[in-house]
Amino acid sequence: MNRAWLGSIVLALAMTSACSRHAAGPAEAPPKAFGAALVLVSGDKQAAGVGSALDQPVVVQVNDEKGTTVAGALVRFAGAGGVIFDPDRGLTGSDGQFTTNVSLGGVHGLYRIVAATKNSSGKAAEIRIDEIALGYQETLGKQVSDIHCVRCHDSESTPERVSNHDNLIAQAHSFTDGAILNAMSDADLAAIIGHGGAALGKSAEMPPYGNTLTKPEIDALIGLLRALADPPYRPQGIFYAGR
Amino acid sequence: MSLPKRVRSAWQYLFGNSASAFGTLSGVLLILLAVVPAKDYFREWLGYQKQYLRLIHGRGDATSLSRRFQGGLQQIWMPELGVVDRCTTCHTALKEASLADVKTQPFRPHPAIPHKLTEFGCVICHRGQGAATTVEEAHNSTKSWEEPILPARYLEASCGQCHLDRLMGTPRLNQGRDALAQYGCVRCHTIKSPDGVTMTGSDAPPPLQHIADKTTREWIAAWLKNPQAYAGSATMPNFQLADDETRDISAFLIAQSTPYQTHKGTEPAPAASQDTAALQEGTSLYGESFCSSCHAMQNTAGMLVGGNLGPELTRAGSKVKTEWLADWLRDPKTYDPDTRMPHYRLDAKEVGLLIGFLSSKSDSDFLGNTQLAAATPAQVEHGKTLVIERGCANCHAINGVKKPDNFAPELTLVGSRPLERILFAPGVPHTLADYIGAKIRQPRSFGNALKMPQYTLAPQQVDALATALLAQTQLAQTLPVSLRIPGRAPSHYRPAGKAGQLIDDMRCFSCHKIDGRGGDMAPELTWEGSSVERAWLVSFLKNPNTLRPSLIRRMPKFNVTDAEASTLADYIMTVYQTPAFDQETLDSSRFTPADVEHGKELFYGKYACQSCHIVDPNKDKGYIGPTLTQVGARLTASWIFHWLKNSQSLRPGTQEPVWNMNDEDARAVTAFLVAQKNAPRKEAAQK
Amino acid sequence: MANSLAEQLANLRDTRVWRSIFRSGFGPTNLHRALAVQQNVFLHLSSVKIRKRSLSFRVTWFLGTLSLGTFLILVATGIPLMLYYHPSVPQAYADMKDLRFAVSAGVFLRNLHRWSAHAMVLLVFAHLFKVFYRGAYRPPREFNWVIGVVLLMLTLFLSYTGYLLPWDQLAFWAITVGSNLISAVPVFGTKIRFLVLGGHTVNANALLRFYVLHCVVLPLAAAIFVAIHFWRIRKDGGIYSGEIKKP
Amino acid sequence: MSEPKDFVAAMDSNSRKTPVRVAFVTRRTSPHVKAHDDDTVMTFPEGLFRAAVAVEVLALILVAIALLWDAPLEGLADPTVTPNPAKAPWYFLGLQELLHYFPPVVAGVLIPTLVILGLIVIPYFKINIEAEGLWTRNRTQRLRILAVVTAVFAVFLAVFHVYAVLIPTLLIAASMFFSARSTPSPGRFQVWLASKPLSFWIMSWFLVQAAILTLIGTFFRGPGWSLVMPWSGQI
Amino acid sequence: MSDDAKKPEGAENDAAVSRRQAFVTLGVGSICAACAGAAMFGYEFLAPNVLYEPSPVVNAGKPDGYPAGSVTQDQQSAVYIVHGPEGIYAMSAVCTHLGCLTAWKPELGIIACPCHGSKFTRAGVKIEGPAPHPLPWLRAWINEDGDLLIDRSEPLGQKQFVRT
Repeated sequence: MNRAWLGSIVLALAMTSACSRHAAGPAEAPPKAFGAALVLVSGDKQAAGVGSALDQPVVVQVNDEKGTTVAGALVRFAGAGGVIFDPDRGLTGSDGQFTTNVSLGGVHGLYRIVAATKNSSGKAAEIRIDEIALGYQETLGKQVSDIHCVRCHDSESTPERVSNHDNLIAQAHSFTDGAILNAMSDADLAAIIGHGGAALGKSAEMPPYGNTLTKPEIDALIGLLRALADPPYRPQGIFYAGR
Repeated sequence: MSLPKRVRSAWQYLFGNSASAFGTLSGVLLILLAVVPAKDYFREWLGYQKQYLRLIHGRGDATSLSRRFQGGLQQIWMPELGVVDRCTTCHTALKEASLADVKTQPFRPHPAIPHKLTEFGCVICHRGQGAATTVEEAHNSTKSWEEPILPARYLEASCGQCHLDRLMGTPRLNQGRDALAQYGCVRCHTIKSPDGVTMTGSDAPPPLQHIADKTTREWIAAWLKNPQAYAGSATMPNFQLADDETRDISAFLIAQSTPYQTHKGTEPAPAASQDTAALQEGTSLYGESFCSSCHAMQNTAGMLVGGNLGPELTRAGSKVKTEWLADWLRDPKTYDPDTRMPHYRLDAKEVGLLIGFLSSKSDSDFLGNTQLAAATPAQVEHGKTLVIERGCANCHAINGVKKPDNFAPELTLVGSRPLERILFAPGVPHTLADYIGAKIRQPRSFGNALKMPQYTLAPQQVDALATALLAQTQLAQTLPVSLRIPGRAPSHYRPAGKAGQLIDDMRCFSCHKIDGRGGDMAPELTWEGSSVERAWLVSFLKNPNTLRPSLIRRMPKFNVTDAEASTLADYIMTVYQTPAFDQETLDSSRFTPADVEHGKELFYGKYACQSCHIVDPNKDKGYIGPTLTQVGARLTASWIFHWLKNSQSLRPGTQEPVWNMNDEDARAVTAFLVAQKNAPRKEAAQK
Repeated sequence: MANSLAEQLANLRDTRVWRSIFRSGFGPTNLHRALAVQQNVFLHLSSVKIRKRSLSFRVTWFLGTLSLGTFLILVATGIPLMLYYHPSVPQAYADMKDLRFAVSAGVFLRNLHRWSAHAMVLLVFAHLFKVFYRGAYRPPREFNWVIGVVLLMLTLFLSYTGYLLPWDQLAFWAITVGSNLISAVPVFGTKIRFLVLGGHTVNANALLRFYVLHCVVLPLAAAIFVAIHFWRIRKDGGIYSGEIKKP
Repeated sequence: MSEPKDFVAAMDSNSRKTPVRVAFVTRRTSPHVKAHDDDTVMTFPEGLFRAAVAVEVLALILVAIALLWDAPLEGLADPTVTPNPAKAPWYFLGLQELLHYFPPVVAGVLIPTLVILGLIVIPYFKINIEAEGLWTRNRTQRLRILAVVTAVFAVFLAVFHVYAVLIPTLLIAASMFFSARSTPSPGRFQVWLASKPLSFWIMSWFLVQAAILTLIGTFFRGPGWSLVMPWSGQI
Repeated sequence: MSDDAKKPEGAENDAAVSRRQAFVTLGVGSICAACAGAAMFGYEFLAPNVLYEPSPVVNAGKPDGYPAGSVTQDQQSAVYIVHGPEGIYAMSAVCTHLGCLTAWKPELGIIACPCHGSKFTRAGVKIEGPAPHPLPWLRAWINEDGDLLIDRSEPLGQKQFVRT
C-alpha cells in the first residue's frame, strides 16, 4: 500500500510540475514601463450566459502618477471560479490600454475579476471589475426583458432599438439600480410586474404583464433583476417553508 | 545485536516454523481484510455527507435542514428514461433554497429551472455518469464511461434533446440551430431531428447556371480565394483554395454557364447615370426603396448597416455587370426564379439611378491583382473536378454537376459520437465538445486533405453551433416520445390565383409570415383581413408609410398598380380572417362622443397607452408601438376591441401586453381609437 | 481466563455432540493426527503421512496448493457476487456499476474475483510446467497429468466464460474474437459456435449460457476433477519429490 | 503390452497383514535402486500448516492487489463499435498473435489441438520415461534429424514471416546443438543441458514460445494489431 | 523448519511447544475473527444500499377523477382512493392478514380478500375474517400542480381527509 501511495504522490508531483511548467508557457514579456494606477475603460458589468464569452472585451488603462497614459506596462488579469482570459497578461499599447476577452465560469452569479499592474517599486496597483454570469432562469429573464422591458427600462439606444426611456414621465428604474430594487421583495416585484404601476399607486405607464407573462417568466425576470443589481442583491435569510 | 541479526531473529521468531508462520500470516491477513470494511466506511460520498452536516450545523435553519437531509446512498430511478442517478447522495442541498449563499460544490442549491429533479434526474441535462458515487467517475471521462459532465456553456444542448422547437430560455441553442441552417452546414451534413425531420438550410445560395452573365471570371476567382474580403458578412466559407484552383474553378463556372432569358431583347438597357446629381438621386432611391431592410452596406465609419436577408452590397460595383443588374432590378425572377428579392416594378429611370449608385460601390483593390488568361480546356476540366470534390453543388445549382448525396458525414447522432471514433487534432482536449468546437473553428487543423471549409465565426457562434450539435444525441432518439416537444412542421402554404401570383411576385414571404410560412422580419399577416380596413390597406400597399417610427427595417414601396393593390386587398380581406371573433361584434357607428371622451381618459390615464403609442403627435412621445394617429382608418373596431382584451391570442408574441380589459373599458378605448382618423402628418412620422 | 477458555474448549471436544460430528478428538499423538486427516471427507483425499522432502518449497513451489487456493477464493467471492448480478442485457453492465458504486465492498469482491481468476490461470500454467520439469508426470502418475491437463482446460474455460459476464466492451469483443476462433474448426466450426453462443452473434443468449457454464457447470466439473486429481496424488504414491541419489 | 509377462502377481487374501510394496524387476528395467522411501511426517498438522501458509501468502497478495487496483471495466458492450485493438484475454493473446500470421484453421484450431494432444500424450512417450539425455544414443542420426527439422521449420516460419517464433526457435535449436557439442572438458551448463531428454527441449521451446507470443500480444500490439512500444500509451 | 526436522519429536522443549501452541491459537483465532467479521460485514453487504423499487409516493392524478361516493382501486400501487362525504382518503389495498391484494366489490359495497375471506368496509374496518387489523389509511395530499399524491411508505395512525 505504501508503495502505491508513494508512487501516486511522486506521479502527482511530476504531473503538477509538468503542468506548471506548461502553464508558464511562452516566456512573459518584461514590462517596458511602469504605471501607478489602473483605470477601467470599458467592459464591466456585462451579463452573459454561464461559461460563455462576454460580448465586449474588457479594456483597462494604465496611468502614471500624473494621470497620463503609460504604454508598455504589464497588466495581469486574474479571476476565480473558472474565468478565462484571452490573453490573461500583456503590455499596454501605445494608448496605454490593454484589452482582453473574458469567458465566465460555469456557475451563475457575480464574478469579480482583478486587473493588476506593478509600479516601478514593485507595488501593485489593481482594480476589480465585476461581470455577471446568467443561469437558465436569468437567461430566460433576459429574453423576456429584451422583448417587453428594455425599451423603457434601459435609457440607452442601440442601432437595433431606440430607447423609449426618455419619452416617459415616470422615470423607469434601470434593472441595474440595486439601490432601489434590492429593497423590494420578490413579492413586491412580482406584484408590480403582474399588476402594473397603476394598481400599486405608481405610474400607470408601467403596464400590467400578469396576463402576458407566465409565472415562471415573471420569476425569471425577477431573477434577472437580482442578478444585475448593483450593489449586488443579498437575499435576506430565507427559510424554506416546509409542507 | 546488529540490525541484520535482529531482523533475522525476528524473522525466525515469526516465520521460523510452519505453525508460527501460520499464526503470523493469519494475523496479517486479518488486519488486511479489516481494510475492506474500513475502505467502505471512508467512502467519498460518506465524507461529503458528513461535511454537509457540519456545514448546516449552526445555520439559522439547521433544524429543518437536517430534518430534510437523508443520509446514505440516494438514488433517483426512472426505468422508462433509463435514469439511475445517485448525484443527490453528495449534492445534498439541491432543493435547499436557503443555502443560496453556499458557493462550494457539492452543496450548492440548484438554480430554478422548469423541470423537477424527480421528473428527469440530473444526467439527462448535465450528462456525466449518474450511477457513479465518486467525484472522478461521475464527472469525468473514464475508460468505462466517456460522457463527461457537459460544461455549463453547452448546457442548453440538453434542452434541445426534447425541445425540438425554439425555446425562449435557450437563446444559445436557438442561435446554434439557426446558424446550422444559415451557414449551410445542413446542405452538406444531414442532420435529422429526433422526430425525423431533416433540417434544411435557410440561406439562399445563388444558382450558378448563368453566372457568366452576372459577373466576371476575375471576380469569381477573387471571391473564391476569400469571400470575406469581398463582403465581411458573407456566409460562404473560405475553401482555402490555391491560386491555380480558383483559376480553374472560375474557368469551369464560366464555361458551364448558359445565357438566361433576358429582357434585353424586349427593352433597351437603361443607361447608368454616373454624374453626381444622379448619384445623389440614386442614393436617395436606395434609401426610399428600403433596400437596406435586406441588404447591408458599410457606411463611411466602416459599420455594416442594413439587413442580412440579401447579400452585402458594399462592393457590389466590383462584382456585377450592369446589363445583368438592370435585368435583375427590373425583375429578379428572370435570373433566379427562387430568389427572395421582390419584384420592384421600377421604371427605366429608377433602374438607371440604382445601377449608377450601386456601380459606384466598387473597390478597385478587390480585383486589383487578379489577372486571368483565357482558360484552357484542361483548366476547365480540372475546375470541374474541383467543383465536384469540394461539393459546390451541395449549395449551388451548377450545369452538369449534380447535388451529391451524403457528401459529408451525417451529424444526426454527433452528440453521442464515441471518442474512439474521433481523431483529435494535436492540442485539442479529448472531449466531444472541444472536438466539435475545434472542428468548426479550424477544420483544416484536423488534416489538410479534409473537405470542410473554413468559416468566419465569432466565438459565441462556435459555442452556439457546438451546443446545437451536442443536442443531437442517441438519448434524444430513444427518449419516450411523450417527452418530445416537436418542432414546427414546415409550411408549404402557397396562395392561389391572381393574388397568389402577386404575393409570389413581391416575395411577401421573404419578410411576412402567413399560415406558418415566411420570414419573421415583418408582422405576421395570417389574420390581416380581420384587422385592417380595406381602404387603408389599398393605400398602404400602394404607398407603405411607416407605422413604427423606431424601426429601421421597413416595408419597401413596390410601385403596385391600382388594380394589383385592389386584387391583393380583396384577397387579404376575404381570406385572412380570424375565426376568433366576428367583425359584426362591434358597430363603430354607435360610439357616442361620450364614449370617445371616456376612452380618451382611459387611454391617457388608467392605461397610459401614450407611453408606447402616439395619438397626438404634438403631445405623445411613445415610440414602441405603431403610431395611432390614423388608427381609426387603419384598424377595424372589432379588432381593436379584441386586441385590447387579449392581444396575444390574435398575434402570439406581440409586444403589446395582454390588458384583459373589461368590456366597458375596451369599448371606450376602442371608441377613442376609432375616432383617430386624421391623415398622417409628415412631421410626426419623421420625429 | 485464557486457561479456562482453553479448558472449556477441551471439555467441548470431549462432549458427545462434538464426538458425534468430528468422530475423533484433537490430540497430541500421531494417532489423533492421523485420524484427523483420515476421518475428514476433504482431507481424506490426501494420505495421513506425507514425505518430508515433498514438503520442501523447492520441490513443488506449492503451485498445486496455490491453484486450489485461488479456486477456493474464486468460489468464496463468486457466490456473493451472484447475489448482485442479473445475467441479462444490458442489466449485467448496470450491475457492474452497482457493484462498483453502490454495493458495500462490491468493488473489492469483484476485484478479488477478477484478479484471482487471472492468478489461477497463471498458477495452473506454472503448475503444469513445474510438474513437467521435475518429471512428476512420469508413470505411475501419467493419468493424473492428463487430469491436470483437463483441469487446465477447465480453468481456461472458467476464466473465459467469466470474461463475458460484465458485458462491457472488453468482454464483448474478447468473446467475439474468441468465439470466432471456434468457427475455424473444420466442418463443425460454425455449428459449435452457434451452440456455444446460442445465436449467430454474442447476445443475450450467449450471456446466459456463459453464465450457467461459469457458475454451475464448469465449477462443478472442476471440483470433481480437483477431487480426482488429489485422490490420484495419494493413489499414485504421494507428491513426487524427485529421485534421491543413493547415499 | 503384447509381450509375455515375466512374473505373476496375486492379491494376498490375508486382510490383517500389512501390505508391503514389492518391486518387480523385469528384463527391461535395470535392477539397481533408483530411489528409496524418504522420511515422512504427519499430514496433519505439518503438511496442512504449510499448505495454509502458502494459501495465506497468496491470499495476502491477492487481497492487497484487490484493494489497490480496480478490475478493468470499459463502456457498455456496443456491437457497432469495435475497440482498437480488440484483444482476447491475455492467456489467449499468444493464439491471437499467431492468428496474425497464420490462417484461423492453423492458428486457431490446429496448433491448440496439437498442443493439448501433445500435453496429454507426453507421459505415454517411452522416451520420456527413460529420461535420458537426448544425445546419449544415436547422436549423429539425431543431430541429422534435428538439423533437418530445424531447417524445415525455419523455412516454413520464414515464408510466413513469423519472426517472433523463428528467432526463439533458432536460439533453442542452437542451444541444442551447443549441448550436443563434444568438448573435452564440457562446462557444467553444457553437461546439464546434455542430460536433458527430447521432451525437455520440446517443452522448453513451447514455454518460451508461448511466453514470447503472449508478451508480444499483451504489450506490443496497438491499434490495428500494429507493433507498438508498451510505453507509447497506445495499448 | 530445518531445526524442527533434526529434533526427534519428543525433544521439543516446553517453551517451543507453548510458543507453537500460541501461534496456532493466534492463527486459528485470527481466522475465526476474520470469519466472524465477514459474517457481520455480510449483513452490510447483503442489505442493498439502493433499491430498484417504485417510489412509495404515488401520483394518483387530479382529484377530480374520483367522484363523490366512489371507491377506486389502483392495481399498480395497491391503494384505494375513496371519496367519502368528508373528503378523499387513501387506504392500502393489502390485506393485514397475510398480504394478499384485496378487491373492491361494488355490488356488495365491501372490500374482500380472496385468500382467507376477510371483509372490510369502505373505511377499512374489518367486518369478518381472520384479518387482525383494519386496512391502514395512507397519507394523501395535493401538490402544487394539483395532483393527488399518496405516500404508501407508512400507515397513518388516524383518519385524514383531503378536501377538494
